[in-house]
Amino acid sequence: MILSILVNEGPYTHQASDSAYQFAAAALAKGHEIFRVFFYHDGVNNGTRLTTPPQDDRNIVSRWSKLGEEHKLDLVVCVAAAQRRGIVDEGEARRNGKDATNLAPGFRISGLGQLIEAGIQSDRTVTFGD
Amino acid sequence: MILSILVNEGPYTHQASDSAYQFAAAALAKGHEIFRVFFYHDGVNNGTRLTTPPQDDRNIVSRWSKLGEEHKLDLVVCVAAAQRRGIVDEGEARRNGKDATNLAPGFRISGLGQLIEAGIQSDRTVTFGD
Amino acid sequence: MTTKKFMIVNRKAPYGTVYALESLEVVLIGAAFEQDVSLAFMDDGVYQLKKGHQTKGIGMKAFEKTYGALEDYDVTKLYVDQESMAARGLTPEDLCVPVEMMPRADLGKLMEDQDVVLSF
Amino acid sequence: MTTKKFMIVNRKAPYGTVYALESLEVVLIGAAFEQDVSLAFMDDGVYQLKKGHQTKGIGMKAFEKTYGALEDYDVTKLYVDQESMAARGLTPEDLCVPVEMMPRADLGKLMEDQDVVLSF
Amino acid sequence: MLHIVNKSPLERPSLDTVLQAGADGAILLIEDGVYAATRGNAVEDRLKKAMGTLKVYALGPDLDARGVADRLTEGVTVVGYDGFVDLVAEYKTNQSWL
Amino acid sequence: MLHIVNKSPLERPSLDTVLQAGADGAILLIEDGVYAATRGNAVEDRLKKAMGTLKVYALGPDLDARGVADRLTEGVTVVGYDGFVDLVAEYKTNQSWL
Repeated sequence: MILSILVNEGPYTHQASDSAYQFAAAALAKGHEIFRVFFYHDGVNNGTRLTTPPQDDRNIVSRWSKLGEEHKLDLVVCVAAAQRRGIVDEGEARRNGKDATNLAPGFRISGLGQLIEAGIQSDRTVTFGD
Repeated sequence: MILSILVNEGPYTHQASDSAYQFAAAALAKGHEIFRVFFYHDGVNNGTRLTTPPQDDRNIVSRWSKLGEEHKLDLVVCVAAAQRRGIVDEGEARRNGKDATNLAPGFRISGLGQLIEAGIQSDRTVTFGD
Repeated sequence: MTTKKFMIVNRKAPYGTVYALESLEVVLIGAAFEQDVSLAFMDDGVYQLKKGHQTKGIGMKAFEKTYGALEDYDVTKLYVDQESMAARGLTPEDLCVPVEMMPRADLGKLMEDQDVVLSF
Repeated sequence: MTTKKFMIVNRKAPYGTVYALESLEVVLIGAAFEQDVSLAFMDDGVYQLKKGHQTKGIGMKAFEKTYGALEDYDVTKLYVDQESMAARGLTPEDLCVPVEMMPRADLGKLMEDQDVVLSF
Repeated sequence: MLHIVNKSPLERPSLDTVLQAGADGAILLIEDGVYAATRGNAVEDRLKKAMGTLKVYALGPDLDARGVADRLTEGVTVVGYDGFVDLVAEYKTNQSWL
Repeated sequence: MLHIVNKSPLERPSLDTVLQAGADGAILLIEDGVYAATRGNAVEDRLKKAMGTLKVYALGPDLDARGVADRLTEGVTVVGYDGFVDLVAEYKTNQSWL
């Protein structure tokens, strides 16, 4: 079955991103396909490579990057939500005159249309948030 | 009277940072002194200079920076919370091997002791959060 | 393109959190993709439609008029939960746009009929 | 250094949000600054003290044992709201540390007596 | 003491907890908390009852933003951000019921 | 359809709203939502009553994390993340009551 996942909260503060990750990993282990993981609202904060969580804690961002790499997942950060919250790739930095980027490997920034498309192309869309 | 303010949520998602800002501005206008504004939990996300909110919307981060500059406010981002969420200055970048920084002008990163000290040194401490 | 039934369920008050505003952005994009988009308002979400938002004092942009503009995007299915309105002392006259009021149980049945439900 | 009465009020369940964990960090720092620190647990905050956290399945670190270690930092005032416990079917035997149960109204009076109340 | 409530009373238990815990002093309703101060809300009677011992304030800019300033429950005093500051100064202790 | 509830029933109205709106299908309790599936919780009776028409599942890892796995309300089925995936696949529509 083709699934998509919507993540509405950032890392650590709410369990949403943790639950979404565990769900994604379980779905992949069962042989389902994940069409897209879309990060919206504060969920865009899952896509920063600048986090340094405590050594004995999980690394939420790099865990997504790794899962994405292993399974060629499409990890999409909503551009409008990212602009409000300061998640930036090279193109965004250039367009908005920012002197640094922080997007993590394996993520890309794109429009909200990617969420609607995910809903259309997937058999199921599951939301995780607060 | 000497006041301190604790901000527990990031910009845009919750009204907490907006309310804290309006409260701070009103307190300063009344002649009160603000000893410190401490950003904890997702509140650390108020301290990124990489946001680009819509043109017709308020710029929460630069508004704090500006108020800080005008009134020499001590805007402190909690280091442990910042590490979990990817808010980085040059010292943090060096210590944690990060290739970029995103701390906004006028903010500094320091320990949670600064919150307790604020509670001790201030006549009142007011919390804004979710 | 395939047309699916998308329902955007709004259960949070406006301004206290950004969800109401950012969910409207989803609605508009869904309409641009020519999907069959409807909106449900339940619990504190019914407050989003309360007319007369004056946001100058809190320094935020009011988005009340976006609800009125939804019709221009062919988004006309706005369902409001009767029980939520009653618990808040609200009547349809208090709202900024015409909506269809329905009992909670009927709204539940309508959800069952959707392809994608996005809840904010 | 001046000693003030700090009360940390915990009203949220553990793991669903990070507040319980990050509020403990405030407690420990408050103790390091030799302040008069107490903790109150109300509403879903009482769940923080429910014993037997097994977090392996959700991939998070359990912090239950930190409550047990508070005594080592001379943090011994843990107040639990009776009404919140009752609504959740919990008794003191269900908790991981000894606490003082008190009626909500008494806890309210205790708050009045504080210098700084930090609520998470 | 000053109890600051920023949550809608039908969405979170914060206000009810305050009403049961707060002996005297004042409640300031801000953000989504201001809905508690509107006529016809399910908590209206509980709030009015509490007014015997607690003063109830609501933040005007938050009432205005939500379009409910004209539905204010009788007995509630509206303040601006400057009044918010005054209330914080007036009471030795304040607590935000997040 | 599948109703996913991640909020404590004493902290948010989500579960009660689902119980009133959900005609049939299933409820999956996750995150802080699992407290609804524990004996002695104030919603226990309402949840049991709903079991006549709705199947109730709770996510095991979330019960374990919170130390409440041994307090499970009778009639609730515990599933893991793989069972969560199966439930999503089983029901054509799902909704997260955030």
